[in-house]
Amino acid sequence: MNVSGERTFAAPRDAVWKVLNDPASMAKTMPGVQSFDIHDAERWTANVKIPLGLGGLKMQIDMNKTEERAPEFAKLQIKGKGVGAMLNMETSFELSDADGGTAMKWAAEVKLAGPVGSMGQRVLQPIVNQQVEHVLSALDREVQAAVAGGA
Amino acid sequence: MEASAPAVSTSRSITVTINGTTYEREVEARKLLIHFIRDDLDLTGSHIGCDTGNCGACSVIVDGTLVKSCMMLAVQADGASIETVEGLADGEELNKLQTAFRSNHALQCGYCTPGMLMSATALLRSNPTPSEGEIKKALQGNICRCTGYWNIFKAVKEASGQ
Amino acid sequence: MLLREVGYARPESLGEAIQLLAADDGARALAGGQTLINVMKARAGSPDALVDLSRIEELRGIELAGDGTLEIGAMTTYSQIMASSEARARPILGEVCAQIADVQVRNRGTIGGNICTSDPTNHLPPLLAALGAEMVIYGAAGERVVAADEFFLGVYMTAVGTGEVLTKIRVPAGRSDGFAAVTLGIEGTCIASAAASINGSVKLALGCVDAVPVVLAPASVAADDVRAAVQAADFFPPSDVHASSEYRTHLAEVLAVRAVAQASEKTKG
Amino acid sequence: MTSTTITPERVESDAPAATQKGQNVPRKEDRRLVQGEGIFVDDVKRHGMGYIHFVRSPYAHAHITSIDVSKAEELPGVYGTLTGEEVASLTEPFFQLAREPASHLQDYALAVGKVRFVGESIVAVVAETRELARDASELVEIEYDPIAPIVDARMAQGDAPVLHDDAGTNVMWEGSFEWGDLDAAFAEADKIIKIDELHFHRFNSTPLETNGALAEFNRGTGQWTIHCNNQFPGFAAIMMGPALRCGIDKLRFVTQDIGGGFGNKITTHPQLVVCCLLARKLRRPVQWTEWRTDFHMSMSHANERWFLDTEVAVKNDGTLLGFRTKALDDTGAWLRYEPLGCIIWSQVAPGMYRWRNIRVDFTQVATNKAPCSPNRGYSRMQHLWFTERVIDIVAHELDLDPVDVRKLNYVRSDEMPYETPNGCVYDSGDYARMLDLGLELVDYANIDARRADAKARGKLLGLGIGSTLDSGTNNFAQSQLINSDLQFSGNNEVATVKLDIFGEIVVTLGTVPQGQGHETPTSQVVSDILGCSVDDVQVRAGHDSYWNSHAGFSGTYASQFAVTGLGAVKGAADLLAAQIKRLGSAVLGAPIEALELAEGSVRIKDNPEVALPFMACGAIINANNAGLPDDLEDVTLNCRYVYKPPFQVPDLERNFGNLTLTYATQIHVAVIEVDPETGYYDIVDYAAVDDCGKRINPRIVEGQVMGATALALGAATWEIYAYDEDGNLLTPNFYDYHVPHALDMPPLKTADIESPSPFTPLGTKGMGEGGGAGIHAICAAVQDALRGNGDAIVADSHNPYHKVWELLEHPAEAGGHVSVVNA
Repeated sequence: MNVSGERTFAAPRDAVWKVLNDPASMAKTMPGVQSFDIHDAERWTANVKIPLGLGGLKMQIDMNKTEERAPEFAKLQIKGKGVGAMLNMETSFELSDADGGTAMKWAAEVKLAGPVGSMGQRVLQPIVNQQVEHVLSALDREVQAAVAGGA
Repeated sequence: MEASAPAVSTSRSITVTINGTTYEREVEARKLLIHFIRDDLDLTGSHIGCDTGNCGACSVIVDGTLVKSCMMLAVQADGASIETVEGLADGEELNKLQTAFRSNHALQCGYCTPGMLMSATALLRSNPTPSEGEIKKALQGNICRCTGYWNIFKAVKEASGQ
Repeated sequence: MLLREVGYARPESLGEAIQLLAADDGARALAGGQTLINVMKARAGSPDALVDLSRIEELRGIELAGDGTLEIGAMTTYSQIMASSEARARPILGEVCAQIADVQVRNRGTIGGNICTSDPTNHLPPLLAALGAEMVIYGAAGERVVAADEFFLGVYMTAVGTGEVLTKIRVPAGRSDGFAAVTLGIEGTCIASAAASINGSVKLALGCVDAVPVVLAPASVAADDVRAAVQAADFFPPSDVHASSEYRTHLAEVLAVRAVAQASEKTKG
Repeated sequence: MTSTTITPERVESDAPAATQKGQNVPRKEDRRLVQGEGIFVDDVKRHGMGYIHFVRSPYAHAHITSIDVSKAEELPGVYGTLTGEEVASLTEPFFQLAREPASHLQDYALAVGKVRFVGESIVAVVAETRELARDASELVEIEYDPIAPIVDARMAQGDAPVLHDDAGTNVMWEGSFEWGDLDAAFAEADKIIKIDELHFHRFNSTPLETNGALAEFNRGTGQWTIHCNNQFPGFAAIMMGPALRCGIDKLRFVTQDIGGGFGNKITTHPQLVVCCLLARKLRRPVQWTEWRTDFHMSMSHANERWFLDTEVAVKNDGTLLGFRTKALDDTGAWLRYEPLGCIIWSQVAPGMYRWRNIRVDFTQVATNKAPCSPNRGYSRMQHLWFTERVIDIVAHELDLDPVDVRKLNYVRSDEMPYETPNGCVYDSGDYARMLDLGLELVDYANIDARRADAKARGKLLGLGIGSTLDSGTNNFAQSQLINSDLQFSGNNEVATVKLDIFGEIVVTLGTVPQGQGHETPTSQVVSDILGCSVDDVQVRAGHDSYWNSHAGFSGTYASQFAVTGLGAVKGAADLLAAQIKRLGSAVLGAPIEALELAEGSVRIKDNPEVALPFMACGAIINANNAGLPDDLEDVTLNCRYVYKPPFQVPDLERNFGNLTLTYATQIHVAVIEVDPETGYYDIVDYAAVDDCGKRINPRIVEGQVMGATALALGAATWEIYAYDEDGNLLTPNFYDYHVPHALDMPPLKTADIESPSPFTPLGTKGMGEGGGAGIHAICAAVQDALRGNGDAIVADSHNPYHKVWELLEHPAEAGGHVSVVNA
């Protein structure tokens, strides 16, 4: 399944870029993160419990930055492994200056495999939309915080 | 100030009465009522045809209410009185519904039949002379893959004396 | 079929229930279980503990206030709503409950469970949103009331927070309501649904076309106004094996018109 | 209820009747089943048994890079595990029916090194309880290296990734079949109708009871007892013996009550091998329950098939001269019974029609989906759907009435027995009359008025016809048409009838009923021959290979019990009757011709007082046989008979020969009303007309017709095994795989005629698989409803509401592409 969108942040591009490439602040944007390890600038792993109301879905998530053109473009490969569910996600974002802020074009290809994947097909798309929305607003908060802190 | 809440436990001792016989057993909280009935009590008349509560082969009557016993935990049945297909006949004497199922060829493989009979039993108790539409609606939660249903509708109608 | 190990407790009072739910954020309230137990069978979700609400009397029963407001206990089953003479004050409630799944599920499934599950294919979220219902939520901080429009936050997500329990659903007086759905088989799972209510103005809620009910206010009951309202709304219908996004978008419009037509029929006479 | 029966009502068995055959005798099986006293596989328990849970693949196509079961085995209560590596060392790969190169497939009971569909079994875990076994399965650690999957058969060739490196190609079988003179036919044609693409979708019959087994291993004798619900143990044994490196007799199959099969319970040999290996390895009985989701993901899907570049040669009056098509069959990841489906369709090559010139280029490919295996209507349903679609498309394009086109082209009753272009022999029937009966039942005379009435209500009315041949009692020599090295031919079935010491008549069948009620018609046949009541005949419930009353093809599949099963029963009962008479003759001192069997005794016709009760017969032979005349030496009153239908090996060069003994027929007529706003449709009228020759128990026959119809209607509208582009099954349970429930069932009218088969012992024909007619009828009805509303061509066998809406919205894109060329 493919999702994509555009979002504008009231912050300069380098500030946004910094947040997007700082694992620690990215961790704060992800839903249900329980623990987070930074291996190096390109590879992070996390244990998450994606909140799904009826009891969260536990997953180990492995993130790799596969492409980077600072300060405008990056691509991440995200692999999630949980019981009965395998997540494969490739996401990329592209930053450009917009009046008074930074525009971010983002796109993600999400693949959920395994019994839970089959079970969840019915509601997968709304859930993904909802998680993406969560990440983006969290990202917005992080960016504002960074700008405020940086100022 | 509230009294302190009951303890959370992963298993407990329950007492249920099935077809007049009372059983007391220790069960895991995660055990479904159907597995308790079939595996622990060896009452294998009630069946399992799916794993999502769609098929109704496990239908039983709990305290007078028709339920799917795969959609309920055994611990939730603590203290309940349960009726299953094994309780329908009076010894070797088949009851009206069982007889009507036989005389109308309302079963082929017979796997859905116990659940079907329990749903029909519940229907005729609340509505002794159901219309065809009411019979269909009452059996909506029981899947049959052999008969095409019509002989089952006929059997229920006949058992209701219509 | 085989659930992960889970803790179980059966409180006798609301106070005990919220204590248990607050004590462990992995604990979940068990109402009728007609969705939760299925999810646990698939191990798609595995709460650490289940707090069985079935023995809490305060959560049952239906009361009809003098002003015609219905107060329905969250643990009231669909069958009880269908059989309740009080509930007939808002006939659509019983009519829609009668279309949910089958007898066995209606005998155990509860109104509270249906809306707390917030599955896009459920019947009651759009219906209660259209009827302008209010949800009463109880927690350590006491009672709070949330309008249906704000209650549904996402798939499987509602305003009911950790350590809280939905206790009652308040449905205001009225009778000019409609509900239309295209389902997977007769009275099967909803592929798309629409609920409408007319009380001076028209209130419309679309189901299965987004994570939560899409609530709209058409300018009038006229089909063109209803269509215009649906077309103007922004929602993102999922595509799945039963329907394309395009088909759901189309159904939303058709069903909205039908639901409103039903409702406005009842304003006459 | 609107079930109509054209034939007169029959009296019940308790009323006196000349013969029991033809009576609606209530089923013997029912008494235990309505009391919940049936014994289904999951009801069988043994002390200390372990529960098996399979770890299944989340990927459609991937290399398995590592498997670690240590954590699972450490969990308290876990008895042990089994991995693909162990299986590969302990067993031989399953015997392949395919010829080169697919014959090189290395098919084991568990995935070895690679997974090829979502849900494929990789590891089996055994524990003290069902729950623990599943808990432990979550602790098995498997690493995968995913490969691009193939989910569309049309993409399986060329540079597509290959599922089976051992074969080196995804083409599992291919061959061309040409009968008659295509060039002449197309030269003679007024018009050539070209149909780009037709698609028959993937589903199966989802018997309510899933598969399962309980296996015990006797270390002393090296023999396994397998309590299971396999419906064709003869086939399972042939697959399992060589794999387990043991003789067939070391595998004892025991079944009693089976919760439906419909063909979907034939290819469980991989799971049964796992059970056997674990029972031996863990030194305890092991039990396997297949859960519903497991079944949907991995068990016996029906063949998905495409028909590409079809060309039909027709005269302007609708006379069908011939057709060409390229059949592309999607068999999924493994050949578990395939590639037999590549030939079985040709039992009905011309459908019910008289065209003499046919060319089918058949290709079967592997895809990353569940393996295909028999399913009610196996392989013929797909082909008959194709011929029925062609008829309706031809009628549509030539603007002719589909009724007229059918009547013009149906094989005529005066042509029976009719030899098809490929040498099959349609034994008897009257298709045109059946169609008239069906049309009468749905009041075809007033169809235009009803169309107008529906229109007035904003609905589009459509009428559709589905004709089906239910070819039964197959000649296994057809397997040689796909692989000339195979040494299978003919068919056989066994029954044993004995008269026991206290005079009980006991029948042992080789068949494996799953709801067909074999105990009852068997008793009817035996009681007629032995002159006793139906209740005097005891038929053993189920199947046990240690009863020694089975043969290589014993089982219940492919519409044959009424011929092979009852043929064997009749043969054995006739033998017993002859022996009883010989004994009676000796004891009563009367010539055999003077004797008759009646009222449970052998007696003198003219002097019924002089009689020897069966009890005495049983006692004499079994326990009081001193001084019996020598010529009674061979009288045992325990008679085993093997029925063998008269078959020849086909001409392998010409793909020519008789592939099945009987052809039962069903013609269905559906009337639907479509809501043009939503595509939703209701079946407002429905008729199913059946002809299966002589019927032993008409009500059982009608039950088969109604049941098969329900399956077909489900498949036509809701049921589909749909996969996403990654090979995830989107319909793994009864939520998304919606089967008809009570409210979904339309009114059903039935009628029948009896055209006895000239080729069978009782004039019967196997039946039960003709329900596919329902799918054809719904497709035709949808196309008819869209007439004048976009005129879309229905090109897919699956027509859910959204598809119908799309056909109305975008007839050109969503419908089939058809062109007409003037020849």
